[in-house]
Amino acid sequence: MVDAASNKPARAAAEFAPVRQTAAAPSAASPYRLATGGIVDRSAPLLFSFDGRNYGGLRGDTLASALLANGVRLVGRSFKYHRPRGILAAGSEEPNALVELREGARREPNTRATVAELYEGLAAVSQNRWPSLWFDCMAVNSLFSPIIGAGFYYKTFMWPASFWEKLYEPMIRRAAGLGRAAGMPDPDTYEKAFAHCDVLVIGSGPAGLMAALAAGRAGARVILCDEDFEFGGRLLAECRDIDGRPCAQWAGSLLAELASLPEVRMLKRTTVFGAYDHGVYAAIERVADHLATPSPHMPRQRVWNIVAKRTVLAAGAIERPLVFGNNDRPGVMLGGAVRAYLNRFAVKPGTRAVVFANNDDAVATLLDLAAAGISVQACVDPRGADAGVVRAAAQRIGTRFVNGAVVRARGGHRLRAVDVSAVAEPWHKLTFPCDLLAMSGGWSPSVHLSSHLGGRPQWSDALAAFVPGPLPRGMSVAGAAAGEFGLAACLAGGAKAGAEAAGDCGFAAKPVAMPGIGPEPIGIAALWRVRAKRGKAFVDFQNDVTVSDIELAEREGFRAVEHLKRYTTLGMATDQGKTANVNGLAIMAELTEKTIPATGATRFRPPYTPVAIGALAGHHRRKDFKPTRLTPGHAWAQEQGAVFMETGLWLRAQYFPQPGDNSWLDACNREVTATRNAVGVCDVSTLGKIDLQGTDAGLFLDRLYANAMSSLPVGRARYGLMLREDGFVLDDGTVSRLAEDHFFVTTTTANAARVMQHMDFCHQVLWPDLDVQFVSVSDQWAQYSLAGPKAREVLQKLVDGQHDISNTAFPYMAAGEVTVGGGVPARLFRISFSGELAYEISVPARFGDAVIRAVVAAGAPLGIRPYGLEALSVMRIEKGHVGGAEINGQTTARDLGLERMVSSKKDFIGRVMAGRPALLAPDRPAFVGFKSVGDGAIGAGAHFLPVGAEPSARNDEGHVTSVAYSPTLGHLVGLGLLKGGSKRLGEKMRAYDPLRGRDTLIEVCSPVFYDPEGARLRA
Amino acid sequence: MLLIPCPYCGPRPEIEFRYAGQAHVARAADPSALSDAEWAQFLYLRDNPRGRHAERWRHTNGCGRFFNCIRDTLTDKIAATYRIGETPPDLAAGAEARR
Amino acid sequence: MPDQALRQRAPLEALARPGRFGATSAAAGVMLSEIRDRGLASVAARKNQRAALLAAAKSAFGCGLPTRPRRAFGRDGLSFVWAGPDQWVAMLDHGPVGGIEPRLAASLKGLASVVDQSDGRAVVRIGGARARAALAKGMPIDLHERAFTPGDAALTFFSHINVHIWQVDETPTYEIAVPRSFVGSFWHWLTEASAEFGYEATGSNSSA
Amino acid sequence: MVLPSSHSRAGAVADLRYSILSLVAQSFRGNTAWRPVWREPEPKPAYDVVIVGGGGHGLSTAYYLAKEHGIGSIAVVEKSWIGSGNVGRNTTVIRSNYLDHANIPFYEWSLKLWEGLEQDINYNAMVSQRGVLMLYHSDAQRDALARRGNAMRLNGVDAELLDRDAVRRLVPILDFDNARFPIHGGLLQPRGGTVRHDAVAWGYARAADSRGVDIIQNCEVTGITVENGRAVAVETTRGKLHARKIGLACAGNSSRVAALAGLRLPIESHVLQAYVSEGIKPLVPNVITFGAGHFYISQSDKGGLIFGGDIDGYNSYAQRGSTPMIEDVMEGGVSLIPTLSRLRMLRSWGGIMDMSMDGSPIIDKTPIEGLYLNAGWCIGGFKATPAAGWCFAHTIARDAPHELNAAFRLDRFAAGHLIDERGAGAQPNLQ
Repeated sequence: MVDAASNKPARAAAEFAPVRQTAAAPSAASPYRLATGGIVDRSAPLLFSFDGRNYGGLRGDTLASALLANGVRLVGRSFKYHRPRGILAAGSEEPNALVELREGARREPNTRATVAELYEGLAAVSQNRWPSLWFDCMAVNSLFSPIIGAGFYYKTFMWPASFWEKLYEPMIRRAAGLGRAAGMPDPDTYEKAFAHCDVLVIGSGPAGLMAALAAGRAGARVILCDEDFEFGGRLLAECRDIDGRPCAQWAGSLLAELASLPEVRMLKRTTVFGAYDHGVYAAIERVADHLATPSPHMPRQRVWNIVAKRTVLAAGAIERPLVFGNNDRPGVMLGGAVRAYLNRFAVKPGTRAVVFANNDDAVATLLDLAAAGISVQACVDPRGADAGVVRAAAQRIGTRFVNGAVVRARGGHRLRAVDVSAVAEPWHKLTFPCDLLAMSGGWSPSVHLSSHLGGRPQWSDALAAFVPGPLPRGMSVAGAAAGEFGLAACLAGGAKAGAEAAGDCGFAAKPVAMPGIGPEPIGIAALWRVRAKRGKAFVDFQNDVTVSDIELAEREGFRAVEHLKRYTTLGMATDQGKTANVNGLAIMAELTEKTIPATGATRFRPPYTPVAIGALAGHHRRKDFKPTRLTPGHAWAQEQGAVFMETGLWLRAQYFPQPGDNSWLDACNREVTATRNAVGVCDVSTLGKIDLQGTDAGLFLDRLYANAMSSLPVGRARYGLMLREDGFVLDDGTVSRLAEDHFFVTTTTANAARVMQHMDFCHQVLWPDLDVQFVSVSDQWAQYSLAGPKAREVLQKLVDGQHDISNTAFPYMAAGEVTVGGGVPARLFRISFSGELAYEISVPARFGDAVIRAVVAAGAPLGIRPYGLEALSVMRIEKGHVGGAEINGQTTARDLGLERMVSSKKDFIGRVMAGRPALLAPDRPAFVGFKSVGDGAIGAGAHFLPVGAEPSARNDEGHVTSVAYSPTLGHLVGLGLLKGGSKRLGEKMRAYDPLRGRDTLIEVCSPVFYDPEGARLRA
Repeated sequence: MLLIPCPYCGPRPEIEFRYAGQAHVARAADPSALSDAEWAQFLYLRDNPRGRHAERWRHTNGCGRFFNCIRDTLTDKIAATYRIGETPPDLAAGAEARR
Repeated sequence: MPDQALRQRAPLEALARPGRFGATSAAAGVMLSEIRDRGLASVAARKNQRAALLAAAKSAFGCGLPTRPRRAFGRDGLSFVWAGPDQWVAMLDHGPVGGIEPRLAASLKGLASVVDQSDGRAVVRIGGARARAALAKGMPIDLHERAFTPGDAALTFFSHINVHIWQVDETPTYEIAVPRSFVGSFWHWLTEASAEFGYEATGSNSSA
Repeated sequence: MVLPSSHSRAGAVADLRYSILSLVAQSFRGNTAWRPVWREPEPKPAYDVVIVGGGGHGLSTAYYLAKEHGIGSIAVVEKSWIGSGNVGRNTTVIRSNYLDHANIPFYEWSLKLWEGLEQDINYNAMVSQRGVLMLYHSDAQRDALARRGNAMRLNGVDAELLDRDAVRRLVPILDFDNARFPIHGGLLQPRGGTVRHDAVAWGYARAADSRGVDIIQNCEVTGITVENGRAVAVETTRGKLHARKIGLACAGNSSRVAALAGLRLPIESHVLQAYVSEGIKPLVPNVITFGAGHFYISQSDKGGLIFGGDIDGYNSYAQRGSTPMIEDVMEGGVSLIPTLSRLRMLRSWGGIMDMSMDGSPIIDKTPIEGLYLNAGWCIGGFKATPAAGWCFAHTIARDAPHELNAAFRLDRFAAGHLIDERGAGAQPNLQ
């Protein structure tokens, strides 16, 4: 907020500081630290380092205030010209004072010294300079500034083309960028949390405090957020009286009451960085950034998703710099920042000052400087008669008032003097030696969050500032953020907004008594730039955008505000132009001789200030990126030393290595051979499982599957093929009928969720009238596949005696309910993926572990082996079953040689579209098998080319989908999609795989390599 | 983040839902009677208004139900949500979902 | 068949180690346990049978089936939680875990489809002064006492996992049903969320 | 096909050729001689061709109409400022690593045009061929990428299949040791890379302007006049512009503008977000696509990391994003590159994507004579900018598609000739 004249002299700060005061600690003994005042804790000295040098500060300091307290003025280098830079501001709008904070894996580049809370042992280094901050070679860029102005790179570096990647770009990239990433994994943890409230109050200055109080007293659920590590906003930085008490003290008592209200939650160090739809706000809480390392069990930062019925935006305002020659010299500082350093941090930002302002804010600056014993050399104000209160204040402290403007700052690494041109005698230049220039170009309300949903800020000539335009639903704006400049206006506006917000949520608020405030002039006359002959006049400090860059942009036609931004990079730096946008826009308006509103208004996008990417990721990183699904048999598989692989969210056994294996292939071959010759067992619990009931269940399945299901007899299972409505294959699986009105469906592991979604859609949206109910039972049942000639033998040892599972009683494709292990309910399905005599047995998941152990125990004498996905895949390829590589969303039933499964007697999802010309085109690649001719290697993803044809897209006839070495047949077996498909059996083709440097001769054959007549699975 | 009023569960954050395309696109009773052009209309051609849009959502991470929603595609303001099979409410009458 | 009977394993048996974890400063802010002796079943009304089903349930179990997200209690440890329109999760305290389906099916034949889910869900109980704060770290719904009270239920998610939650008492205590295959990740995230407040894990807990 | 020649006729205004020499020369004259990069003409009542949409596609179409087809009177009408749409709101990636034979030659031609662009239009768009790497995390993904890479090779496009160690040598900062979905390798297209997006719009605008094209900003199309089956004029907020031919290049607004002529399109408009980090010293050497989540990233020459993920997933014309996708993208980012965790997201924005039902574009005539459509670019429109303009110009000038865009037909959906790279079908209309 903007604060103005106090007609009392600043009082001894000890009176009002909420924090306990003690004698100055030795480490804080510095000519720049005031002996009293401020809300720093002189009993808590802290050691820190900057560029390797050690300094002392106090608890309650920011890195910036601590550096100033140690007389450090030069803290950084600018982006392009590497100009020496100091501290401009005292808050998150700081464009200059960026440092690399912390070391090693915790290094954080581009951290603003003005918001970095000081802690014991803090280590920071300056960035973007070489070899040192004091002597930076890259500063030569300044000499070339006429050549390397705005957008110069669009006009050169074009010849020769090949030099861009080799020479120009590496050069530019090394020079660009600011700080350095740690380059190591972040050791800290992060959280995301949800919060809900009636009223969210953003900002805890006078307006925010009153809003929170009004709403809180009314009983509403209130969340009060402030980005600072102390509540109070400008009340902490100003030297004003409220109800006859110092404003910081007054704030302290309000905070005490707020803290006592049970439904008020106060979040300090918390920046609300984004406004989203429907009253949702995103905030970042810096839980542990004020500590060397987070405390145990605490995250470093926490992202809040706040759902608020109403919001009061009380984010205050940001002071604008004045634009004149060399206005970036270290020691040139915003007036409000000067007061913050004096009043809050008890730090003198300089010893000899000049004040330069176009508004009455200068009054407070003058008085506070004088009170701190800093000699003010001059007070410069472009306004004549309107500057009365400023002139008076200058007189009161015995400072010369000059009606004019600072045209140029002198000095290099720090400010030495300013040249002033007076209105009265412009030909005669005045020079005032000083090491501090306190400037104010007026204040810009922090309208950012009000425009995140698209509302354009509106220009106010009276305030010379943008105020909020159309607001997001549920948001109101109070205090300086609303352009209500002046303490009294802020307090009143806040109280009103808080009461109204609570009222909208059904909580009647009693009016809050308004405290007494002295008079406060807030006059301003816009001054967008001082026409300076010499010295760069910076508009965007961080991106080194000067007035001449804006002039060039205008000259070249980049006049739309977004063109201006993008061409000059004005407002694109890490500070998002908080101090630059309005000046830049106004200067463009002057150049184009348009009004500011006609020139445009920058809309803001989240985040308000940059947010750590790790905080937005929260807990979900490394192994916790996504949840992990485990089968009931997982622990058992681990004990067997299984190697697991990720399939969707599941972990599944890939193979079971044994000592002496040379590779996974040995294990895979062993598992296949054991299964083919004796018996193997595989955990298939990951299959999607759906329980369907209802009198129309059969009819429903008929409409879902390409083949008929209503005709399925009770006690039998059937393979099913599901199409998408557009005619392509969605999934395959099995359907078993447990009773007239009761079915059990399995889907592939990969498509389980998609199929469930599809079934829900078909039932809820397409055919709600059907009497069918279904629910996923994927997690209810542990399921194992027992395959191999001895599978029945093993099973007979498990299944309770009364169940006859002989081949006659329980033939191929039988399905039924049995009990195992003495009464444990189980379901048995005689279905085979491997081509062997095989069963799938499912048991309630709590028995899953016991049953797999029992199976292996029972099978041990028969040579049972557990097998994993590799063996499973080899056997399905040997058997010519389609899998995920063939059902890839681009293949039809016809492509896959499954047309015989497609019913012509009924309608079903996908039937009509499957008959469209393009899906029946004879040259569509269709499903075939192939063998290698000779012993060349082949990989899936190779393309089929005719022998002797030159490799080209024109000659591409399909591709290899699956390949495996068949230990059963002793050679490679493969599946693929080939134009012409089965019509080309016996043809020789090339499997062309340039990526892997292979080109192998193959022979097309039937995809069924093993037991084509299917005798084994019926055995 | 949108807060979408599920007709069964009440307002929930967008993250619990999945968009399911334009609402009130009826599947023909006798699909084989449709021409290719009509099928293209049904499957592929969509209203894509800048403004009020009748669309389907599914409360995937909730009750699992599909439902209809009338939302402004520019402002994201949700005018109403209603169950599958129900006719769109008369918005002129100002029927409006909570937030 | 090997002689010893098949051993049952509860979803969290290997994970939920009893003890005091996380911040140790004050009293544990969160209490965590797994309920292992409760039977679960999904109940879905048959087409056009809702009214008859509600009546049948009333007479057979002594409670109406909730028609909004609530939990209703019937006789002999039976309760029903709303799980979507015309759908409920029936729960039977003290098991036998597998015994719920036949019991329901008998009384609801033709009126509802009943499917045993006793093994498909793990039920975790979370209570304590900071339970809400811990759950807020992954659950988007408002659990404030003004918004969510004992008996209220919701289908929502925690971190990336779909859950079914209902409130048991004002402590507050909640029960959360989680798909069994996800329970390891769920427990990991829940305990990390609770660590800040200090949590007490008691392995298993009786369902009533 | 040959690269467009780099000769450039003396232009209407921006006649000052860009080079280091002109930069130096101008600097001595106080940089006062630079002229507007494009004129701001008043709309004329009639043109040979009016292009609707002053984005990358519209401006490149106008440029190639003038340069390749010698069409004299061309206007580009833009409702806002040029480049205000997706050309100014994307993640700047260029590549031709596609799977389908209908797509690869088109995107490869685009890449070839990128390679010669700066010399052609005398504007440095910072075409940076730093390589595009698609990661795989399973054998199945590897095989799918092998199929894709081999398809690229068959089209004469560069592609390399890298194993885990090769990826590690190339980008050591990825998470190779603690990942939920471990990196198994990647498919690299060395010639892929990035381009300074805004510069593409400005460069084409300057080059088109210098060939006499009228670029008319703040000129919104409010109607399309159709007389007995033929489009004859566009009505705009700045008056009626008659045209022998009208080309639509409106990206996310295609459905709305086409509706002015009574056309209904197989397109939905969705928001795609993008994000940029604070500027840092070089960290990410090339363009990287995560295979186990929605995340891709590159680093701009200014030092900002530019990254993005999936579309928000519902119809929207709001050029802003929502939080669930932000969090999803950041989760993917930190999981792929752990050191991102302590870097900060500086800015996020949303573009409106014209999502076609099969994920592939449309460059075609329409049922209305004289009306041509360039749309359906989904999330891939930027990389296509030169070829889309080149092919669209050809289609408009010759009244027939070039072989490169022959497959991008508007009527393919009815016949089933889909170009479905992902095999996902017409999401979200299939459940």
